Amino acid sequence: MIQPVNISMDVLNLTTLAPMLVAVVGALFILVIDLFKSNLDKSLYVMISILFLFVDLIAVYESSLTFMQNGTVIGLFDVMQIDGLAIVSQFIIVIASMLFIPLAMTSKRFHEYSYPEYFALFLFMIAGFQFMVATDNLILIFVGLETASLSLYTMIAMHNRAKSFEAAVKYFTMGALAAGFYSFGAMVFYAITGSVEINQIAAVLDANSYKNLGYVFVAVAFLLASFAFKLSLVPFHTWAPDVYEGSSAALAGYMSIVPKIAAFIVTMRLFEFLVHSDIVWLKAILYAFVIITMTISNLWALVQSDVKRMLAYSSISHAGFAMAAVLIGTTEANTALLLYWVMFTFTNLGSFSMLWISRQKNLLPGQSSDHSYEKFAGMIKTAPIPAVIMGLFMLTLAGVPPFALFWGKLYMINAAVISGYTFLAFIMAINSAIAGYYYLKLIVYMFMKEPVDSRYEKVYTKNLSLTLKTVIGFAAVGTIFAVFAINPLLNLIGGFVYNSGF
Amino acid sequence: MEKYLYIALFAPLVSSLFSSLFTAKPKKQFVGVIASLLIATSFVSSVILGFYILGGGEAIHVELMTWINTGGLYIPFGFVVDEISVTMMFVVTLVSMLVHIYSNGYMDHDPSFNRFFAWLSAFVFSMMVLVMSDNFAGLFIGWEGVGLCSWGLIGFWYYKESATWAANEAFIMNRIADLGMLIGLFLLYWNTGSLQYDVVFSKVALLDHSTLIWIGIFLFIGAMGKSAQFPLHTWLADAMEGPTPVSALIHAATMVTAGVYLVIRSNPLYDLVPEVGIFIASLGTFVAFFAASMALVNRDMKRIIAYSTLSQLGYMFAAAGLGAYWVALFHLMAHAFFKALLFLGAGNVMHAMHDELDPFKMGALKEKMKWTWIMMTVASFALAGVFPLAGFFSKDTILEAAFVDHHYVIYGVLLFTAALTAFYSFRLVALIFHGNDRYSQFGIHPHEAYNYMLWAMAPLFFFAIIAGIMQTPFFEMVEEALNAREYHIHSEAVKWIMLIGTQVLVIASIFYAYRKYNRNDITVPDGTSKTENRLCYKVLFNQYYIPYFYEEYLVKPYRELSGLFWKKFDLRVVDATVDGIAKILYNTGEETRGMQSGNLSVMLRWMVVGLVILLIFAGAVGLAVRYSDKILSFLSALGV
Amino acid sequence: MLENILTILIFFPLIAGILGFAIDKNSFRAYGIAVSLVEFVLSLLLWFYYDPNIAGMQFVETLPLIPTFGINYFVGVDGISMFIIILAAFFTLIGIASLPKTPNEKNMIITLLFLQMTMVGVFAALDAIVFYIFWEFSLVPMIYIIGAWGGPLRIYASIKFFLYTFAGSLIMLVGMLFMAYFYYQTTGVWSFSIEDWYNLVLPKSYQIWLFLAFFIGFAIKVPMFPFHTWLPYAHGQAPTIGSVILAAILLKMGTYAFVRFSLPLFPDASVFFMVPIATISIIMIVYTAMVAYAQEDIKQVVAYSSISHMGVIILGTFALNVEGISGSIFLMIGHGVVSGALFLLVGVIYERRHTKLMSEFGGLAHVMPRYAAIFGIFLMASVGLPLTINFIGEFLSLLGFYKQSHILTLVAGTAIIVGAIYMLSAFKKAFFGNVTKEENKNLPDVNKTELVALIPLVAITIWLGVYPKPVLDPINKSVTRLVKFMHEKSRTPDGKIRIQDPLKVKTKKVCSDCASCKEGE
Amino acid sequence: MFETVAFYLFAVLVTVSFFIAVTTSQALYALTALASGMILISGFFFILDAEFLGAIQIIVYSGAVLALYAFGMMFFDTTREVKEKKGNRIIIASLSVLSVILVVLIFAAPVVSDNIVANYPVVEGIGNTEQVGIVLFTKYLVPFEVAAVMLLVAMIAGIVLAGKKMDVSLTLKDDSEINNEEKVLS
Amino acid sequence: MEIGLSHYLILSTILFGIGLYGVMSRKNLLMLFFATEILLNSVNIGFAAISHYLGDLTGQMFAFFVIAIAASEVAVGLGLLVVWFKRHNRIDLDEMMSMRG
Repeated sequence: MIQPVNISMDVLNLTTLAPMLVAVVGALFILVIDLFKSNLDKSLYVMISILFLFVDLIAVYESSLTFMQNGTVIGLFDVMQIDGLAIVSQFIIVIASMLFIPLAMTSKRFHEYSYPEYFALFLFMIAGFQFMVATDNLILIFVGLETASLSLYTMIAMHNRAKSFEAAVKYFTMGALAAGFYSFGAMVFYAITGSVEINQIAAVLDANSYKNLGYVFVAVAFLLASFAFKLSLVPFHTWAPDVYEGSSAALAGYMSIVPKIAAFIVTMRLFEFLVHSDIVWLKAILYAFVIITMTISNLWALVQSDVKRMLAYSSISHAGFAMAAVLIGTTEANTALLLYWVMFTFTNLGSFSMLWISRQKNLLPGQSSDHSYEKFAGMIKTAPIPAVIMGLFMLTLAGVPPFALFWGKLYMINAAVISGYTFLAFIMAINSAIAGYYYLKLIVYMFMKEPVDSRYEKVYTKNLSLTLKTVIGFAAVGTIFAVFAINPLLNLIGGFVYNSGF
Repeated sequence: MEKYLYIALFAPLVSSLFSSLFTAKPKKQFVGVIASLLIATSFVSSVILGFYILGGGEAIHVELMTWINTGGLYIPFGFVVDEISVTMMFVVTLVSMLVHIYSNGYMDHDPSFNRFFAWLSAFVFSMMVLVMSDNFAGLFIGWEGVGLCSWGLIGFWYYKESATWAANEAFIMNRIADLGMLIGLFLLYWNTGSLQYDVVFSKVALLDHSTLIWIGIFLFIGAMGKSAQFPLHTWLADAMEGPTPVSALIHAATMVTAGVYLVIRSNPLYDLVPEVGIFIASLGTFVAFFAASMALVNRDMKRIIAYSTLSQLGYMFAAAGLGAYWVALFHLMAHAFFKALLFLGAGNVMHAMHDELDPFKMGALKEKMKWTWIMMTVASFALAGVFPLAGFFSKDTILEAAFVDHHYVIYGVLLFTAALTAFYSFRLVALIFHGNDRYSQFGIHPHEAYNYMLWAMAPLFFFAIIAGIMQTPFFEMVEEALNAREYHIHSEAVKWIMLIGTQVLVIASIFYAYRKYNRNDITVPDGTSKTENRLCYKVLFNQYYIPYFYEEYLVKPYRELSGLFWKKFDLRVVDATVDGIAKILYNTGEETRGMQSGNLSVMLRWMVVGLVILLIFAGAVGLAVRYSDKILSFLSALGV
Repeated sequence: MLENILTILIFFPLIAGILGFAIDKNSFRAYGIAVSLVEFVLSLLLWFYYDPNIAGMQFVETLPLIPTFGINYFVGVDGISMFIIILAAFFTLIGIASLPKTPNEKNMIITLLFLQMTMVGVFAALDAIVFYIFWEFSLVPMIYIIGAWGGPLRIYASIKFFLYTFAGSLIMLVGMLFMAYFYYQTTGVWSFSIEDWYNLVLPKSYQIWLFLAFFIGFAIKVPMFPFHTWLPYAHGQAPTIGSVILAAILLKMGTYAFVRFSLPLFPDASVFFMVPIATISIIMIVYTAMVAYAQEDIKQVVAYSSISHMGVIILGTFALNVEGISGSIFLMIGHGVVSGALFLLVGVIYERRHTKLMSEFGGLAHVMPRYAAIFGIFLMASVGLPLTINFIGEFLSLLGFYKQSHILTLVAGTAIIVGAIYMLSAFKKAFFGNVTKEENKNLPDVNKTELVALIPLVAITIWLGVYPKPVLDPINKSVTRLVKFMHEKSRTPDGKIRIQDPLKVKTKKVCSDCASCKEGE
Repeated sequence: MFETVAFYLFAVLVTVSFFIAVTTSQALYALTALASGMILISGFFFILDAEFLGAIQIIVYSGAVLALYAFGMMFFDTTREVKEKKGNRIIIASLSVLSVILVVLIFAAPVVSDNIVANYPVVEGIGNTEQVGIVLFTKYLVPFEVAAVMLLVAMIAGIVLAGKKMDVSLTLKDDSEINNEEKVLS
Repeated sequence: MEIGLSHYLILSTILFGIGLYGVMSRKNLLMLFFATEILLNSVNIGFAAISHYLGDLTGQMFAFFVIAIAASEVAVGLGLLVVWFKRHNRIDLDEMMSMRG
């Protein structure tokens, strides 16, 4: 007979759901407002989103306090798992979102911002990512991932021009394939462990001492393929440049940060025990992934003629760089990954915002893409301050100290060094050097060349508004003074990561 | 007495700095006068010091300040006035003073009159530092300083290609030797812990013999450069591109003798290594003959005198090498007088002949330039070593020394060279002053030099005649410092035979020279005469083809190799490698970017390919699991 | 104030530069001169209050930056670094003061001020990461100077410069991280302080690898053969001021780093690599001197001569004794002054004729006598004439290395010959002979602005050549400490022999050949 | 025995219909084949005692998904032939076959089922639907709700993307143009 | 012969392979989406089978969510196709090559 379900609310730990719920409620709230009064200005929605995200942030903060007291909180039938990784990554997700949403407040009007639904989708997406990182249940991960992805596809397409449709379709189709991979991988794990929870999978595999090695291989291969798609590791990266180019710069920047950190968290959860299980195959595979991704995407970035595509390839390379942390798998490495990503958030926020403010509606004469290098030629002469700021972000991306990303790189390489991955550290260093070229190329165009066409000089700040200025200023300050934030961040992240057992 | 030391040392510096203030200005007569006065001050001080030392005074030793002090190395600006340095000071300041005075006239019409005095005084200062320093490093300062001034003065007429070329050649050749000298200094320092003469010489006896030999050789290499010994001799003849007073001062009387001075100064060292001494003496003898032979046929008045200088330097080295340091020093002094006189006389002739140097184009100048003729003739007699002029005393002693020490080959060669010396000296005198006048066909109207120029030459004339009587007091003075001894040939008869034989030989040479060149049918050689086409003549005239050899086999290859290194190696190999790496990276990107075809199907296929690769790898590993140990060890080598 | 003087020295130009954005561009030069003058005076204060009797670090400041990871803002100077800092301040001052008319003058001066910050920072940093920050950041203003104001190939040159040095220093960074990790393993504490690292004694095999990692970074910066090819481009394309700073200060970063890092951290590896590095130095000296001889562009001659001189500096550094290292440090200063001055001089003529090809000149001594005289002075300093600043450094470097290898020193000593060859021939081509080109007939001689820059340099060249004591003494003191320290730290027998205790050497030398001492060895 | 026969029957049928679905060039055939394959798959679910899933499969796929596709086909006018290049068939086929073979090789080995604890065991005597319901609303409550959000997102996406407002792109228009139009509208 | 879990898994794999083939070969976007449905369905069979053989309901849960996800994807995918089709009047993916390199 069916027993009545009788569970006390305390055990459920409903607070674990709070942050995501806030986001969902915010999205619904926006939809409801639209029901009552349409044609409201985008600024309203932006601010509402930020407000809800702020509440979301507070909720995350609350859960972080709980974590600091009680350790990992498990809620809602063990589905929600709020550990340090979840908290840190939620911080990153929410804060990054708060910083990226205001980019909607351009002085020019773009199609997607005329929809309140856009902001609703944005919040749904955030909720999806938050679910992804706050659980170790493969089902919830899958559902959260799809929620976020579907929102993202739609938002890309809402930019409403041929390239953005193309981008959305490509992303969508490949995402569907990746979803297939994911589910197949999950199925195989389920077959050998009878569970879809990562902890359980690990426990069972351990207890069986990996007897079903072939099955594990298949499962890992499929899951890795699907996450490699999300993380844009070569050769699963092919969507990234096209999608970045097709979507608005604001969204492209967002895509380079938030979905990836969510995917990284899941990857870390999934591979942490596998990496430590002495499966040589997995290590070798990850090693190859990391090195190939870092290197070859760098080489592709070298030959780009469009800044946004270049940044897309550079993001791929950075993802490869961060992926090294998963390979290394130590606490230091995981901490380094998160630190790297925090730094990367600020830097990419800045650089994509700079692209965003220079976005023009129609292509300039003689240009084949939105942000070709030539467009920036001689920028120092016509728009010195934006040029300096853009240069700053490029230097940061290249890892020139003392700017933000340098510290990320430092810790990442250090993590490799202390775990004995000398060769990897060496490759990382070499790749950073190669990467210097294409970032420098933009600086060269901006600072050392003469403007090609006097018409260009107006475009650099065409899209600028006070809000965007603020965001860019925030990013710039963040990158310049990152050095002072490293120590607290390091302690914080390190503590969270260590106490979650990673 | 110290103040005289400082005056002697720094008066030339003041003179140089003062003159250099006016370098960019047109000629100022007072510059020359003041410079000459300051050098005269220096001379007077030197004389005072000389008398002090001559009177048995203690050597004066001062330390001005620290120069370099690091690690175990301590080098002060220290100066010493002892028997050796005071001799040199006397010679240097005397000749310099006279040359300064003389130059007032000689450089009369030169637009760079002021600059000339700046350089010239700077040279005197450097020379004084060289001879007065109490350590090897200070000597090296002066050493390089005189090199610099020599560069500036040879290339004084910098618009002349040949002059600047000669200047650079002199500088670079000297540098080659300086390297040897530096190595010598390093050896001294690391073996004795100091570069001070007194410390070094007190410790040389403790060093092992091979080290000493090396030190001796390297120091002598330094001396070879400055004193233009074979094979570094070519610069001296080319240095005659400079103004003639410069040749008189630097390339006859002072700088070129610095090498001899070094050997004399290092006598405690060379005493310990007689092997090196023999080598020095042999080389000196060789150079004496070698240079004299080239002087026989040369057709450039100044070059002839330069070769004679070279030859006489050979004599000095021969003496120094044989341990007869005091003889070498004495010859150095005597040589300075008559050779400077000879050069200044040549300067007069050049002035008169509008810088014509070929003696074949002169002739019969004795009527027009009586005093010059007299002085040059006397100087030539002195050079030839005719009794009772200066050269007789100094040169003859060298011969005696060689004979007494049983170095008969050296003796023989030197004796023969003495005859050659007499011949080329009077070949020159005869061609210039005697015979028919051949200059008028070139439209030249010679005249005697200014009186004060002649007066400036007078003291040299005087010393060239009477220097012989200074031999005994000089000997007494340096007896202790240089461990000097008289050379006495055992048998009185042998002694007289030698003396008279030498004189006869010399005078015979002189007569031969006169007979051959004091003729009225002498014409300007045009390369057609039989003599000129003789192989022997050609070899000598082309200086044994040594400059040609240097140009063809050293300079040219160096230039070509440099070009090769730059164009072929640096740009094509080293730089191209770096660029090549960058290019390979870039091209790899360019080649493989086709992977991003933009076609969705292809993108999806890439994803599947990735998956299949993962699976294949999985399969491969699954098979290889049993070899996991080996794989593990391989990967751990990679740092996994 | 005095306690924080280094911090002020480092960040004053930065702040001044940032404030400078607000200043009108027509009045900017005065501002630049004022700022750099203040900086220079401050650096002189540093010297004034420097206690020459203390060999160790002075004016030390510490501020935790990332204490968890042992990264601190930790600065200080000793005799080795102080004078290069002063030189940096000095060259910035005269660089700005003698700046010819430049487009975007304001940007240029601000960039120079930024550059100055990094230069001072590199030489003052005692924390590896802080050092690295300044080291890397110095590239940024430099590429801007080259790339924005340079010649036709400026972009190629600046990219090459940046990437080359960037790649090298990243490998160096890996080395630093390893070093810190070893320190952590030994002590359980993270630290990037160089002074802490000094206390770490590593096995020779570790030392060798770490030495190589550091070496790549330093060697490219120096630049050592065969990593030198960026330099001719950078110099050839850079504007005068860029070349001056590059040659005078930036190149010294590499050689300084050898003294600061490689020698004391890896004494055994230094001994191990002494001969190979000396060989490279010799190649640098002779080979680049020959390449310099083949140049047609007078600036390239000076550029290649820089490489050649850097060879001597490296050689002196790896003499591993007080004489050699002091000499190499003194030569850093000397070469800074002289090559900086030579580049300034080349700039003077470039301003007038907009060409640097020697074939375009000839007979300049006629039309520009003062210019020729000053050029001649620096020429002679460059070939290492005694009583000029370069001689002391070169002499001591070679002297020092002679202790280690006689043959190599003999070959390296050809520096004084080959140096004279290319320098004199260049001088001859440009200055001697008759004026053949019509354009050259009426060239104005050096003007007051240029003299303002050149006269002090002449003064320094001769002053320090005649009386190096004020500079050499502190250097000597610090170097003695360094060598003594290396001697104590070295673990291999070879190291003990090669690196002799500087305090004992003196006594031993007196009786170096008597039997009793030989038995003792 | 029945199970075996049914398995093979369904397996063959599903494979064939899916194969047709991916190879035929006629969209209508493909859709029909897909639909039949979907429905046949539910047969497996019934065999495997997952009646609830079987029902959902039929309802969702043939009811919703295929209806949507059918609508799409009409909208997109798929009677028009899309040229399908045949060039790379071999690569594609070999890639898929290779992946299948690799996985199948591994799957041929039986699963070792040690240490597996059924977290939500199938209880005898209770209908599959009830069981599923219990698990779904306890353990999988959160995913369920998130799935609801996901469907909402999909709905919004569908509405927004297919909506009329997308026909005119503000992104491509100049701001002045947009403002003018708005004035006209108001 | 007893039908074991392996049979189902192999069937699932084969169907997955068919799906992969479709995904890679289809140029008509609509038909490409069919293939993605096949991928997900093949996995569902596997889940149901495992669930059956383990006697555990989780597999069915997973399959349930997969179905939900498939349905959502269809909605979004069709929406994207609609906007694309409105602009270009065709849904051939070879037309979609404006971004490359």
